[in-house]
Amino acid sequence: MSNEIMSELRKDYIYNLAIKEERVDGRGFKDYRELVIETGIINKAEGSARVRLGKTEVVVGVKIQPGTPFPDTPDKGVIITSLELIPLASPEFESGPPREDAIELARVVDRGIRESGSIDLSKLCVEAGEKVWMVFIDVHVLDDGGNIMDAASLGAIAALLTAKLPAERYGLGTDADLPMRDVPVAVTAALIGGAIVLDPSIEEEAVAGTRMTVISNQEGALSGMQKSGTAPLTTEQMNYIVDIAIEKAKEIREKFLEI
Amino acid sequence: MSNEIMSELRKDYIYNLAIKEERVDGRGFKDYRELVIETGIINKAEGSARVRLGKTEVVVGVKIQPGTPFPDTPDKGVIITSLELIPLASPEFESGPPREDAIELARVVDRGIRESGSIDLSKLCVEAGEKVWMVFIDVHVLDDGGNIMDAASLGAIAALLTAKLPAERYGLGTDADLPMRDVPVAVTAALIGGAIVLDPSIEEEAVAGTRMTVISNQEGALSGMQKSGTAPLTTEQMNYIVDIAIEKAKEIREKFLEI
Amino acid sequence: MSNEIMSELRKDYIYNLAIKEERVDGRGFKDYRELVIETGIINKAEGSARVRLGKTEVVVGVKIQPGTPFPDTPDKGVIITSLELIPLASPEFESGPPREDAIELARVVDRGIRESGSIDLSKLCVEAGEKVWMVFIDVHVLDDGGNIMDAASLGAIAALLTAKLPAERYGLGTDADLPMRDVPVAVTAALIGGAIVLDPSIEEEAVAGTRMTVISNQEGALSGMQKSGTAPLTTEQMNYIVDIAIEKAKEIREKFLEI
Amino acid sequence: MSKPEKFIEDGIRLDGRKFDELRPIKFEVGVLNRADGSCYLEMGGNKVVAAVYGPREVHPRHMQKSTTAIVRYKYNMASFSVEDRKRPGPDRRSSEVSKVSRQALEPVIFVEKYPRSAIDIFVEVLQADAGTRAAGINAASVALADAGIPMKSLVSACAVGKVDDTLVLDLNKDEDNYGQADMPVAVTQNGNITLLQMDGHLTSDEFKIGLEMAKKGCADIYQMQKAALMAKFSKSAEAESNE
Amino acid sequence: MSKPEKFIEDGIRLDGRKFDELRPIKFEVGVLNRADGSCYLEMGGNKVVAAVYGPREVHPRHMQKSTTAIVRYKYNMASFSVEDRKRPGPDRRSSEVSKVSRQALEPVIFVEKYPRSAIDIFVEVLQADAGTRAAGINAASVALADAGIPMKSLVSACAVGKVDDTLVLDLNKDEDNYGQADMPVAVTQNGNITLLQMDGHLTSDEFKIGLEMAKKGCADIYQMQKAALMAKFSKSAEAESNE
Amino acid sequence: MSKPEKFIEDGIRLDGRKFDELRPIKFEVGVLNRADGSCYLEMGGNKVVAAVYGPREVHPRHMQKSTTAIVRYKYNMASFSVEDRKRPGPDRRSSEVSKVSRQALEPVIFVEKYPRSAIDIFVEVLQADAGTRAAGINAASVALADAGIPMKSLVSACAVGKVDDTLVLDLNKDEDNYGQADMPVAVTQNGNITLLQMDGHLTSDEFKIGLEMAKKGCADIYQMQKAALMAKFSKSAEAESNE
Repeated sequence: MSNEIMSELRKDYIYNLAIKEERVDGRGFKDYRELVIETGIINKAEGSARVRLGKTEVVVGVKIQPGTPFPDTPDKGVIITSLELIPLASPEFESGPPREDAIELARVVDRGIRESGSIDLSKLCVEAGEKVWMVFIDVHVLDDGGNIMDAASLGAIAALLTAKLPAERYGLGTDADLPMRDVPVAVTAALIGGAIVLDPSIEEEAVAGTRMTVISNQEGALSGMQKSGTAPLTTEQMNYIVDIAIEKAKEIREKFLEI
Repeated sequence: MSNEIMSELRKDYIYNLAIKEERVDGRGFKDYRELVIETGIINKAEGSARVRLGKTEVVVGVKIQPGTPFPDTPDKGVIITSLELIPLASPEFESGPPREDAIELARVVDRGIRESGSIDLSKLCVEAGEKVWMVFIDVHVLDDGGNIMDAASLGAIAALLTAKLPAERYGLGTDADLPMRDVPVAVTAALIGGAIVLDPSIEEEAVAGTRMTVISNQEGALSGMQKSGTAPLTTEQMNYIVDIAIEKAKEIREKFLEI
Repeated sequence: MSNEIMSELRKDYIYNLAIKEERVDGRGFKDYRELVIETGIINKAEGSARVRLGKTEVVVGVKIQPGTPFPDTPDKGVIITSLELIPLASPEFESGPPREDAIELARVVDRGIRESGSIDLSKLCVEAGEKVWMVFIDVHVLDDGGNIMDAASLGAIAALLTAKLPAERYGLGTDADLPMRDVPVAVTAALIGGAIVLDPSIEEEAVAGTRMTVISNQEGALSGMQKSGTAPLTTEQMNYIVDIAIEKAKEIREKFLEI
Repeated sequence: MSKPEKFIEDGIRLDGRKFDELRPIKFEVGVLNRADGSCYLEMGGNKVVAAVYGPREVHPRHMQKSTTAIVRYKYNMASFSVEDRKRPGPDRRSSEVSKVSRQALEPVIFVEKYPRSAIDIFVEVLQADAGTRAAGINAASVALADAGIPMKSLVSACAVGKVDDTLVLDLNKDEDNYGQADMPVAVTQNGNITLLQMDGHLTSDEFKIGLEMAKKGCADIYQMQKAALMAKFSKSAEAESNE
Repeated sequence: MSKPEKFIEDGIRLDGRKFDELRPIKFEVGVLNRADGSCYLEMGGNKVVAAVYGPREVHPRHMQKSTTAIVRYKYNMASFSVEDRKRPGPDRRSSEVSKVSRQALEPVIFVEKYPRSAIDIFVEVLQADAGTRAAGINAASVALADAGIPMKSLVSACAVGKVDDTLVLDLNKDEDNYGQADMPVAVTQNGNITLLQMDGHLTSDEFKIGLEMAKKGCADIYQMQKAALMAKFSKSAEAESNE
Repeated sequence: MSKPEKFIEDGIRLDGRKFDELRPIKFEVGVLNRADGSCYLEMGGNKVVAAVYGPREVHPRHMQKSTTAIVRYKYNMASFSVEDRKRPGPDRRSSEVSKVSRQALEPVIFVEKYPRSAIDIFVEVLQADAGTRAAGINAASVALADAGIPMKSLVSACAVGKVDDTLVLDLNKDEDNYGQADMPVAVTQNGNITLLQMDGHLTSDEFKIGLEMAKKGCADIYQMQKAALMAKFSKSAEAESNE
């Protein structure tokens, strides 16, 4: 039996499980896979984290150095988020410059951090118009077991929470924590047939018509959303996803108290 | 009957018409298609124009901002002309960086403006060696109905003639017109068999062995020429094209008095 | 008989010759092909050389201009070496950005010059941290008859030895020779079957399992080495190559006394 | 312009609109000759052109799908479309906009009718004034219909946002620059959501109300899209019967 | 060098030439081993090498033409060929020069003899001194013949320009930099024009006279090209008969 | 850190090692789920991950070889792996490292068993501390074995260098930055050399002694590679027998 047929059968199986309110790995619809966050793993980086979410693994490194502010925000620090889907992490990823999917992931991670105001960028100004801190967040995906979005987002926040401004190195005062104000958490739901499941595995992603990422902050308000995929969602589905995502984010945020 | 054969028959038809001194759209050999020039259509641009030449349509936007002069011309403004043949405008254009044809078009439009001295670049100097005005001319081809060269060239001049130096915005005095000194007009002829026609349509371009663009200024002198295509021209043909192009340019230049 | 079979037969022939301690062009194993070095051939370059090594030909141009030093070496000049394998030089080279082989060649030539300390970079400092001389070494391969590595390396040194600092042109004093301290010479051996031959021709390169480049300086010490190719070398072979390469380099260095 | 003190005074926005009012919209169908379908759209200060080519052959070949057409969407901003000249060529933002816009339209196209072929959508923003991705989707949806691509529905898009702690429909440039949230939404004619993105800060309740506002705006745009297509087709039909 | 006060004194140009005189020219045929045909040319201070490969297989395949050979032309300036180091790699200028040069040569090649194949021409400028595109075409034309590519004619090229309101043949670098017009021309041996570009300012009469001057220059170059090829072939023939 | 006055005091290096001592090394086999084989390696301060995919289909097709598998090797440094952030993406250094690393491993792979297929090796450097190419080869060699690729031998790699005129094994970052020579070497288990590069200054005698030191270091690493693979396989076997 060919791989293609196997894979089609597997998809049908997952699809039919969803109808029966079951998942292939036995999880409930709102359950996440095991989540392990380690920080401070790269000592050349100002902040770093390794996130394992089931079979997915990402490493995030944060580098911080002085630079020139953007002309339209002369008194604010700069955040630059990069993510590549390198072929080490999956047989489906290709070499070369980041493509659509990688760019979308990076931009959603970036907006989650930026729009939630989780970093107080005005405190990253050294000299208005001249010198501000540039915060480079680099997400390195090592193993694609599904739901890279949440793993990347969690890794970015974990790395930032433990990052230090290397002020001494640049003769700009004493080292300090990054001015963090909030802990936005991304929660991704997938639509499989009519079922909505959280934290889709790679197998579930292959059958999901659409994914919806909802980023919420510590007050339980929304700081970012992104629909990804071609299947439409009804208003009811959308509202339901927002509700369970906010709830789940609170649960996951607890993890960060341990860091 | 396949498209390829249709298209071959169509080519033969146009070719044979030319022998009979006729054109497929009934024009005389020296006739241009209907020409409509609108200016000031993009209010974010310092100058803009839409040119419709028969079924060809281009939009030209001019952006002007302060910048650093080239080291070898420290007291002169800078003109930078771009043109892309985007796949919106024709099934034959491809995505990606500009190719040969687009680069050639941009460079000929650029030389027509530059070499005719139509802009007094020395008046675009703010502070010698430090700050000059940079004039970005961007040609956006929307519909390729043939003879993009002339449409682009006309659009560029129309946009420049109506452009304003945004001096106030940059705290460099009061807004002013660009220092225009001349109105170069590009006229393109095509060689179809032994016939020479002006303003070739897209169908005529497909059978033309070569195109010859002649840019002339308001004194009736030449300020640029470009042969494009593989068919050779005799000296007689070349001299004839120069004569009719200068004559036709005068006629077209009248259009600009209306702007 | 097809070209492919011819070429296979030719390879076998060369291979079998090597077993009999013979080479297809009659050379001894340690013999170089005829070497002709001309300098000063490009008057727009601050230094230049043409090297003909058998049927291989390279032109090297050295351009020197003031620039900013690297932050970690504020008081040292900068060497930048480029080499492209342009399709003019061989039917096997392709257009486009330099590939692996070209990058490797450029980096080995560069390291030979840099690591041997052949240029006293501290004498190329104009003003520490602000302005130093940038030395651009561009290797232009015109004909690939084999062993581009040694030809490029010889060409680079010849061009440097005859280069002038264009100080007057930049108002930085009087023109002077480059501060050269050593004449590193690259010698490349190829492993054909069990035989080790120097200066492989293009035909020999096609059958060689590996090439070993050894760069040595005027004291007879090593200033760079690079193994290139997949066939392993034994320690004995490696030590033998080092010995004969140092010996041969002395012989070749004599050539430079003639410049 | 720097941040205004107030965006809404006596229930009226700075540009004179009510909180749930769209900017003026004008569709022109079939404006290009070479494209199989096209649409020019002005939506507030946005000026966009959409062109559709296809179904047609796929290049490069390995992108073909054996059972459906592939849909490609290229969103591009002209360098002169914004206040500060934009560097020509694709960037990360246009790449993301192209992706979500494609996914906003793909579900309404009968892609299974054209295996091994491509449906190419090109959107050029000639003038930008907040909401260009919604404008692009609105124009592209009409251009697809103009090209005769079989579709289950039109797709209509607009954004809802928050300024002065108030939800407002179809943000203009200043409301977008200085506002508290921006949420572009695209829906089918049945109100199913094919695109939803959100930047900024919204409570869960604000989100739900905002989504209804956006859907209402989309429903109005849908009427305009339909009217523009009807006008084009009746004109064509007339032209034909006069021949 | 800054702009000289006068370019022509007593009918003599700054480099000692008369107004209608070419710079010294030297052709060497068959200078490369790997290429199928090659030519080294010095034309004034220009030093160029042209190589021809083909007819040969086309990569990538989709560029093949079923009824003719494709002709490709790549013009490149070495980074050290000019006063201020040129960044290596193609730029907009070299792209345009490559295109017009290809079109200058293509009409004389019997492309229909080699369907589905490619004829590749590479021109490297080692030293530049105004007129490099003409030099490249002259060398490439000879390299094509050296490669045994069947041709209807050689192609010869040179520029005419204007300095001090006077038409002059074959501009040198200063005349090009500070002159009033530059017009490179390429012609077949029958005088048919396969390349013509013009920058600057010429009256219609000046154009006509200038074109004749350029054609005259090309005719002289044609003689040198022919002589260089004859010398090469007679040498080869001699070598063969001695074997 | 600026250059230390002395690198070796009383025969002991600044990090406490003897001249011929390797840094601490830790291998973890099979750390990734998607890859066919993988290995995580810490070697001093270096942290690298290697993944192997294959034998698998070759894209693009024209890279296929009809009689053997092609081996591809991509070495990449994470932007955060070094003190000053590295620009993401390939550069000239990583291109050269990839090439020599591929050639270090290719001779031990039975490539003739898998005509028309590809064996892809990816090495990511998460933290760099001198000797990353050797670390990458050590990890890649184990990852190849973990992927079940038939091999004649493992390949082991380490560098020898010179500081304070003394040969030392396995340079750390400061010894590399301020040292007099750096020579990475890779050998098969029989001691045949598959990679050798040298930068800096060595006499011919130093070279010969250094090469022996490096081979001794490689032999020690080989034992660790073998042990790590044994541990993985016995664990897998145990897991299987427990099922």
